Amino acid sequence: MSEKLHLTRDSLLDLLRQMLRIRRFEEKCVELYQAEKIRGFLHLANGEEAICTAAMAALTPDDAIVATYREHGHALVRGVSARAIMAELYGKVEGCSRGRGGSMHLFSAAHRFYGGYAIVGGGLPIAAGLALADKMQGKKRVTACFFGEGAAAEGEFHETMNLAELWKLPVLFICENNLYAMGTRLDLSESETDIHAKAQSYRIPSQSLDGMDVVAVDAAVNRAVAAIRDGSGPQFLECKTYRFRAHSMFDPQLYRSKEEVEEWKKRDPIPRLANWMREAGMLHDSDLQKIEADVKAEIDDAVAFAEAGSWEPVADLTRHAHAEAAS
Amino acid sequence: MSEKLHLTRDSLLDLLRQMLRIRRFEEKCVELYQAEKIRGFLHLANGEEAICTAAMAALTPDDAIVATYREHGHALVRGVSARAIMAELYGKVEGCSRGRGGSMHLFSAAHRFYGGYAIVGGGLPIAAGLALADKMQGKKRVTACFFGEGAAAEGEFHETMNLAELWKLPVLFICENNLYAMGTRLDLSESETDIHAKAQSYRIPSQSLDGMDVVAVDAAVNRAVAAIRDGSGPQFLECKTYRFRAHSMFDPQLYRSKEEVEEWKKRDPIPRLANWMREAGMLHDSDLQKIEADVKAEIDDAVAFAEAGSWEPVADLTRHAHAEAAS
Amino acid sequence: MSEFTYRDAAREAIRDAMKRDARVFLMGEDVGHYGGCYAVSKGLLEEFGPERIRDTPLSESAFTGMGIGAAMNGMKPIVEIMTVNFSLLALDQIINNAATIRHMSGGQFGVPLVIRMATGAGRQLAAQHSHSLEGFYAHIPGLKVLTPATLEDARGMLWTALQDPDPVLIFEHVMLYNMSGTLAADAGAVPISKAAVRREGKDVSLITYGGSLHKTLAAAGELSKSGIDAEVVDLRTLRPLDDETIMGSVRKTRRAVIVDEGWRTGSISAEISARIMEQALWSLDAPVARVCSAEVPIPYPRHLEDAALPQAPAIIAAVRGIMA
Amino acid sequence: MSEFTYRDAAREAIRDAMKRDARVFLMGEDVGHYGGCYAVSKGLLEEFGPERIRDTPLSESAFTGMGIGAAMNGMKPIVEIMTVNFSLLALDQIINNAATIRHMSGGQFGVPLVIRMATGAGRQLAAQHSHSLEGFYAHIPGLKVLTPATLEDARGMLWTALQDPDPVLIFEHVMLYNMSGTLAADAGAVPISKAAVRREGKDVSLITYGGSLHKTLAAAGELSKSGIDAEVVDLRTLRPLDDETIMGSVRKTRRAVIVDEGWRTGSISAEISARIMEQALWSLDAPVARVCSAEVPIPYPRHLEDAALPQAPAIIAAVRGIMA
Ligand SMILES: Cc1ncc(C[n+]2csc(CCOP(=O)(O)OP(=O)(O)O)c2C)c(N)n1
Ligand SMILES: Cc1ncc(C[n+]2csc(CCOP(=O)(O)OP(=O)(O)O)c2C)c(N)n1
Ligand SMILES: [Mg+2]
Ligand SMILES: [Mg+2]
Repeated sequence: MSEKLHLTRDSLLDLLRQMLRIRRFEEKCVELYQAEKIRGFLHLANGEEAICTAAMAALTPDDAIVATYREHGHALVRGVSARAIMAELYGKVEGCSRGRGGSMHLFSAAHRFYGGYAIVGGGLPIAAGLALADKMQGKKRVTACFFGEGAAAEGEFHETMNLAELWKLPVLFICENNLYAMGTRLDLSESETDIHAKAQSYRIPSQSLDGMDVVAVDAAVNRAVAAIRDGSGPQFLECKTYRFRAHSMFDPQLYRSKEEVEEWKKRDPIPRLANWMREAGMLHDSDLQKIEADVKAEIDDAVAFAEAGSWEPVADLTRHAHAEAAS
Repeated sequence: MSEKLHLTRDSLLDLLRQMLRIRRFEEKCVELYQAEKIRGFLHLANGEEAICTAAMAALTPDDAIVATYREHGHALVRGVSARAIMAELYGKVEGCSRGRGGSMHLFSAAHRFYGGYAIVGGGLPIAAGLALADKMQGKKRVTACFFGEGAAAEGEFHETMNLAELWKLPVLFICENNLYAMGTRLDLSESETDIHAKAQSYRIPSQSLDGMDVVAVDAAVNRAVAAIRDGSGPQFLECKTYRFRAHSMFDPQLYRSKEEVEEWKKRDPIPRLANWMREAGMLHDSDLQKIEADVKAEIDDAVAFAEAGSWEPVADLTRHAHAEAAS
Repeated sequence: MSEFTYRDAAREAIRDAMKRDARVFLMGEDVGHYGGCYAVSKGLLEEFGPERIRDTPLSESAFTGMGIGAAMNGMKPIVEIMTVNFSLLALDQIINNAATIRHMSGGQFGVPLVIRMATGAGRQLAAQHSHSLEGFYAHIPGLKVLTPATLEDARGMLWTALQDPDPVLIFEHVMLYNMSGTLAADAGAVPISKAAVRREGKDVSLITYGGSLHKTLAAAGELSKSGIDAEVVDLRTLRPLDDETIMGSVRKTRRAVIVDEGWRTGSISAEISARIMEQALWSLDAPVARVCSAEVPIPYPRHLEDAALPQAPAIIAAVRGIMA
Repeated sequence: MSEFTYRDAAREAIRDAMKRDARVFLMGEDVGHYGGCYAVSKGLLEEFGPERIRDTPLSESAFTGMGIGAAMNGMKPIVEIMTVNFSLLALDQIINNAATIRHMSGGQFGVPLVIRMATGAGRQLAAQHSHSLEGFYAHIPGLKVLTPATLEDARGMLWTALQDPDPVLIFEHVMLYNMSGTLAADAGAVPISKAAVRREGKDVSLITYGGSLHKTLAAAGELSKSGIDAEVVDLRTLRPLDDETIMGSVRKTRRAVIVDEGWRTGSISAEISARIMEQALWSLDAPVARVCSAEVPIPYPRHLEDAALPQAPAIIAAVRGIMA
């Protein structure tokens, strides 16, 4: 593992805990989807947990987050409660978007979590706009914008990269490059498959790294965030990762081989960190058991909370299309 | 002047003649606009004539052209008659688009002139599509796509560059970089102002050249077209040029200085070629007088033709929204 | 006769067209290796190869524009935009180019392009994945807009669309893909110029299309139990509208309810109501009523999504409202 | 009172807003150094500087989306999209984001964004530069759509729009920019919730908005010469529509003609006709008529463009048609 330097055992344990929270939370989501408690599209990030986990650790509550439809982990690590997220997946009023958004649209004003966006590439201009507002208001905040490599093909990616650098906006672009956009492999969709080089073509400082190495991501994000706070403009991180599960619950995965998936599973960021900590004598089975137990308790509690949640009355159907008269 | 090699005196004379046709034609357009014979938007290319002139010389009748709203010269040199173009500017049925399109929308099926497009960037995907069809049909044709540097900011530029290279399409992208998009100077709109580098970021073979040097453009286009015909995929040429006149007839030109314009006028491609030919003993005043006389005659004839042209009956208003039942 | 789903019918239509005309090809996101986001094109990559079943990057504007260019140059592209929601990214190409090129060129260039896309709500996909914008597309001169609601039309409209010299949009409602039924072995091209009376009736005309057809037929069935004999008109084509069939039905029943999954304000249902006003006002015994989607982005929870969309009970209530 | 053009009024509205609220800024193509494609923002760069008068690249989708983000984070952006024709490139951001974020977030995040754009035909700009799509925008829940047709509204609607917690679109008709008149020295914010009766009349209601208002008033003047006393209703706001004023006028005059520069099929005129059908059918003495644009991309030649758009003679003919 690279550049562990500034990380203490506690912070490493926390990274491990957070990744496990996401993993277990999403495993529970699969059950609940099969039980038809969760509906619509459900996109899981098994295998990709290191990226949002490390990123959130480097950001402050003052910073802003923009994510995609594959954002359970981002919201969870950002601090949105498992209860509020699970209730949202159930479509209950107690959900973080009052049940209106569902899995693809998690929002939380309290956490400056500006949402999960389900139009690929659609969140990028919004992130740049959030950053523009911070800059115009003289705030030293960073907006972190997460997106998949598939978004790099969209015109909005191009337009946003140019404007972010042209106006030196405090945005951290984090590309979660899991090699596939639904069933389309990167080399079938990009003439230049080096995503981080694309960002450089707009003069944005850019780096490609192993997204399965939470410590490496942590170091890179900390460096990038520091540079952005210094006012030097946007930064771009391409995190190479892999989606262990299907794109969504409807995906037969005809486009990749079981072998390929198994190969990548060997690089699973969670055991990878755990083993490394063990070898370094920083993790004992008891620690892991404790974490797993805490996580299980948290998730069971979240499910109970969601189950007990309430359905918004049909009479309120047209609410939130517009602001409600301040009362 | 660079690489004149394959150019004979006759071909050089023809380049000169073509550039003068465009220049004089557009000067006449200004008069006619002031006389309210031509209406709507009128975009002139004074100063930029070398690019389309050299490009058309390298293309065969089998190749296809896609241009912008600043395309009088492109159509003229491509072979669309001055009569048909002038009649179009008048809005007469005898116009190359039956008067329906006007200055921004010149079309000519007979010349595979696929049109002037007035949504910036909008012609790029169409050019790639024309090329895709040629490739799928095994035709060794080239589609030449002209656009301004302002189009490089549009998402459609990005999407088209990627797809053209990804699918190795036979397109020649010719960027007429005149430094301004309406009143916006390149460095106020692009974080990376080197346009030809943008094309390279998609792995498209790309070159930047002096668009005021018709001989240089001729050489570059010939090289690029040959490469495309060999099946190696798209090529990109950035031709640095300058618009001597206003963006359109409504432009007060607040955004640039008279001095800057005067500086660029010293590089006017027409006297530049003429003087160089004179020095090389390839051009005599009598030649120039002859060309000017021929051009004037052609334009006067075109105006007379347009004047004598007919207005499409109002009863035909809704024609051409859809194909007409083959009769 | 064999058992088919709407999805199968749409796939058969593509296969058949690809086999009959070498100029036809399919281009869109995940139409190949993934098998199509709604599995319509499953197996076609294996059958026809990557030259004719083209997976594209996430570049809706460019590949739609490329479809336009290819159509102008001898090919017959079928562009698949996964869903109408994403077609907003390609709208410039569809409206400013596909719909205008023939006109701008004075009739010289045509765009024989077919664009297929999924439309509609009902799968709890929430606010960004549940639009029904086919009615908006029907506002654009130069376009034709088809909304197959039956297996026959899913199977037969594509070929007819491909023969059209101008751009044709085909909207496949997401809730219809799994609808199954039988399809004649020789099922093939169908005309697209006429609406269809799917149920004869004399008391009221229920005018609808696409995913709402089946809810409307269900409502008509319910109404018959209480002695109300409803006629159900399936518009099939939203542009151009078949005024003759619409007015014929309304003049007969003297009452009409329009069922449209579009948001009520400015939906195609408004145009139909306005045309009835203009062409058949004096035949009416009651105001034309509309059952449309609520004026709110589609919410995720099932109960709210159901409430946001036209449903049989609301259709029945609307009919009773104007029968009174 | 001082002599003003509609353009001046629109500029004054921006200047005033910039001065009163430091959160307000203007962003769009050529709003700065060029002075605005229709000269609306001329001089503002010099007055407010490049931080608040932001020239953007040709990136409609990104700068519109950035306006959304900035609005969600404490600013009050005015995004200028040169013309509605180019707004198609930003439609994904406007419809899928601006209009849905409040709803998708369960009311947590608002988008107090104002988007200004020029709309309409009449300057011989042909098929790609002459759309009137404000009626389509009026179809989208979550948006408000304003169409100032007078100096007072050009001057006063912007401030009101900026106070709105949700996205507001302002459509300025290209043929109005040079319209001149007087404006009270203290002219300021105006309400946007009500339509305005611009001319009182008892025989027929002429319902219109934007660039068509003045043609309609001219027609009303002509009609009065032949003893037909027409009332002219300026909708002012297309979403939400002011049913009360519309129905009030129609119930009084018992006849209505809607004048709308949108293409006839699926234009906002259809929605108004449908609402009259639903809310005032029994008050009608004649079918509601519509005068809209012909179903064709706008042609370049003056005579064909004129023929494609609503004009006073057609309005007069439509009125006579239903007075008979
Ligand atoms: C504009 C748009 N086009 C298509 C889709 C359908 N779609 C949803 S996710 C997806 C793949 C996106 O891939 P990527 O950006 O790599 O993110 P990942 O899913 O791999 O995390 C597609 C095509 C969409 N949501 N938005
Ligand atoms: C999508 C779009 N946005 C804005 C405009 C208005 N407009 C017309 S030309 C132009 C400048 C284009 O500059 P460039 O591409 O460099 O071409 P040039 O005019 O310099 O030849 C603009 C902004 C347009 N026509 N299309
Ligand atoms: Mg991916
Ligand atoms: Mg330029």
